Amino acid sequence: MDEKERKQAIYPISTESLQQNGKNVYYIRSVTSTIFGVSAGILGLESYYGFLFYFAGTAFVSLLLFLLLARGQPTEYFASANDIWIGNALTGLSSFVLTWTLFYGLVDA
Amino acid sequence: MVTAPDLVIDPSLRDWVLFPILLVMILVGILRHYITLLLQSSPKQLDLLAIREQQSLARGASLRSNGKLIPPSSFQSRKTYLIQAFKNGIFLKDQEAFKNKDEPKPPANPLAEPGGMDQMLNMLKGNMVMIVPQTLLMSWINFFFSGFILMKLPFPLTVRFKSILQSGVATRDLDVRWVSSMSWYFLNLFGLRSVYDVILGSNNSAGGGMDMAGMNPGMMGGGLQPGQDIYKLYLSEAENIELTTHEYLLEDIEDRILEKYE
Amino acid sequence: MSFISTAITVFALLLLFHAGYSAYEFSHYLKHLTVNSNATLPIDIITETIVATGLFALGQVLGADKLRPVSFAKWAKGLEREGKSPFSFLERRPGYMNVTKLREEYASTKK
Amino acid sequence: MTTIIDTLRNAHTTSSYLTLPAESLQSLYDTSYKFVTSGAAARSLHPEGLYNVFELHFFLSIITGKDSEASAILTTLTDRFGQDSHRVGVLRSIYLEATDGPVKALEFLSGRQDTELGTLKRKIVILKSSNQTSLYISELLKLVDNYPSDAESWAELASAYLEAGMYAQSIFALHEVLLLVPLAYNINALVGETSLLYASSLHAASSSHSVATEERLLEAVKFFLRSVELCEDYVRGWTGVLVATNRIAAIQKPFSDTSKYKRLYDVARKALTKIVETKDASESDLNAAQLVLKNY
Repeated sequence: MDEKERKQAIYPISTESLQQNGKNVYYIRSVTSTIFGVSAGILGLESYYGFLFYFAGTAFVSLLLFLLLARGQPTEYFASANDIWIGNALTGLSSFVLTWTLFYGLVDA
Repeated sequence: MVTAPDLVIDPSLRDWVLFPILLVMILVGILRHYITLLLQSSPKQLDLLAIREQQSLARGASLRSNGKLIPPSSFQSRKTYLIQAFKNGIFLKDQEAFKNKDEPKPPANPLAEPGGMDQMLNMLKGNMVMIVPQTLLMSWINFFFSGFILMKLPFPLTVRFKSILQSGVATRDLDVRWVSSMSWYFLNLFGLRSVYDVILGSNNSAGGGMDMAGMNPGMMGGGLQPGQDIYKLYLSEAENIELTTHEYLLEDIEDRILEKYE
Repeated sequence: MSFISTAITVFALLLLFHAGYSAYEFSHYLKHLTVNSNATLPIDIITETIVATGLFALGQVLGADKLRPVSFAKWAKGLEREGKSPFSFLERRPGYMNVTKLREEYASTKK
Repeated sequence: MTTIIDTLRNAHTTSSYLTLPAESLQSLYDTSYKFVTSGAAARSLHPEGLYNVFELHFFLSIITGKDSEASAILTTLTDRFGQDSHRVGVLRSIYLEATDGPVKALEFLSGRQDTELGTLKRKIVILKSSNQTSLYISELLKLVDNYPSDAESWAELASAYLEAGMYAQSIFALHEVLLLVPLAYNINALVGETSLLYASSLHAASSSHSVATEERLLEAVKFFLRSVELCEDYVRGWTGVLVATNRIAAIQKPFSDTSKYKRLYDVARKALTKIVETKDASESDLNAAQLVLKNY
């Protein structure tokens, strides 16, 4: 048994918590990206600007998650700090494209 | 500057094609979620000896992984007991067959095992719920809504997508951004996941696909392939246990605590 | 979801709806008045949309369930305080409950 | 709404209804009654969650003596989940046990499939009420032989052994629970408590200090410490450490070096005092901590 394994056995990590937190973040990501798509459609953004808007929005949500949900200490709640910044960043992309297309067409009378 | 006259799409296309497809796809997803819930059959009841046969194997595994949490003497007595029990096959369901184990026997048929049949049926059900509605939807859209342009994508795509996105539209030089109903269907197929998340909660099975494997309880728990010779598994488990050395995790716990709190 | 986060989310959605409708009307007028059809969206609609989007994200994050500590010991402490220990079933053992005794105890304390 | 669901779900998963005082039971019953009869349950829960809430309501009704309500909810459950559902069968046997007596319940249970864990457990429980401890233990042993991965049964076996005064066997069964549920800090503390009892009985039997007694005490400390390691500020663990180290300190001529345990005693005292001062625990835990701090 190596040192890392031993440490893990002494102070175990709650996988349930990890999963629950992951699910939490995933939900927020997918709901917000749907709304980002609506906004991008309303603004009539096209090609690169739309995707830029998505990534800007995602970064904003990451910031909110970092400040409000994790209270500045992502390692308390996630396996690594990256999980809050980069993790799940692309999960909402397909939903974003869907609502973006939809509202892009709807707003254009 | 005079811009080239843009294509103008009839608003009734929006009302009678765009929205219906969206609505139908959302409803189908919700329906699929509930059908999957209904189809989830509880694992078939095994008889008492079969349960014992399977769970005993798990007992060996938990001794190996968590044995460090119990004192050496306690671990040792379990170790001796389990190795003996596994080697003598006392957990085996079919003691008669074990005694005659040197005689050759016909290979087991995986379908004859009740567990195996069940697993296959579950997988089949899962696939059916996935595939049937998709096929129906696609042919529905192909039949009723093909041959015209439905909408404009807000982003350009390469010409390579033309044949897929403008299927049924016989205009050769049309910009790829103008797409047909089928593209709208695909957008929905991939993008509706988060809509389902909002409506059905984040643990739904409306989107099918990704978490399908997790839905089948039979596939997760068992780890036991039907038709496998369980005695061989016992022997290898006995060997694994024998190789396990005991490192008592509580050996120096006093020092750990003192170090942490003093 | 707390009241504040729900309020923010609803307000953001209303704002977004308003912005969307305005944008629709705007493009409607553009087409019918046949003025310069290249005109960009008015700044107030753009601002409204972006503010609504930001507010929505804020509402969602505020309304999200609290995160759980990854360290098992810390998480267990919180559960223990609220009487939600996931292992209490091992000592209460519902499968082996003695229903007659429980009923007698309840009846005797009620009297 | 969500808080009501949370309360009920929590009561179900922790089985708190088995240990609550009468007035809390009554108020919990009122909550679940309102929730179940309002029809909100069917709308806001998935089948599994719905079943759990109904089951909780059944238990609350039967414990608080509302037999007609229990019967009604049992009918609802049977209609919804079918006559053959194992869990509903278990509930029916509990209902029969409470209203018509154990004989009727046993009769009903013997008509059910005998491979279902819940059904087997109920059969054994009815044996227990006939006060035959040795028979009870041997039946439990048969059960854990068939279902070695059911932690609840191992824990029940441990408590049966404990009642019979067979401490070594009780600890053995608890070790098995730990192998299955390695993070169960409460079981770690329980091993500690059982070891303490074991040490007392050994001490009483030999009337002088023995190696065996001392070993039990040292082991008790280890398991109490482990429970504190798994659950920060675990009052039950710290009080255990305090009591056990206090008893080690009282040994006249220890066989091993016990200087470490004096330090552990101080650590435990400090930790408990801090918990009491900052009120960083549930009320019952705080009371327990204060009591132990005063007496040891």
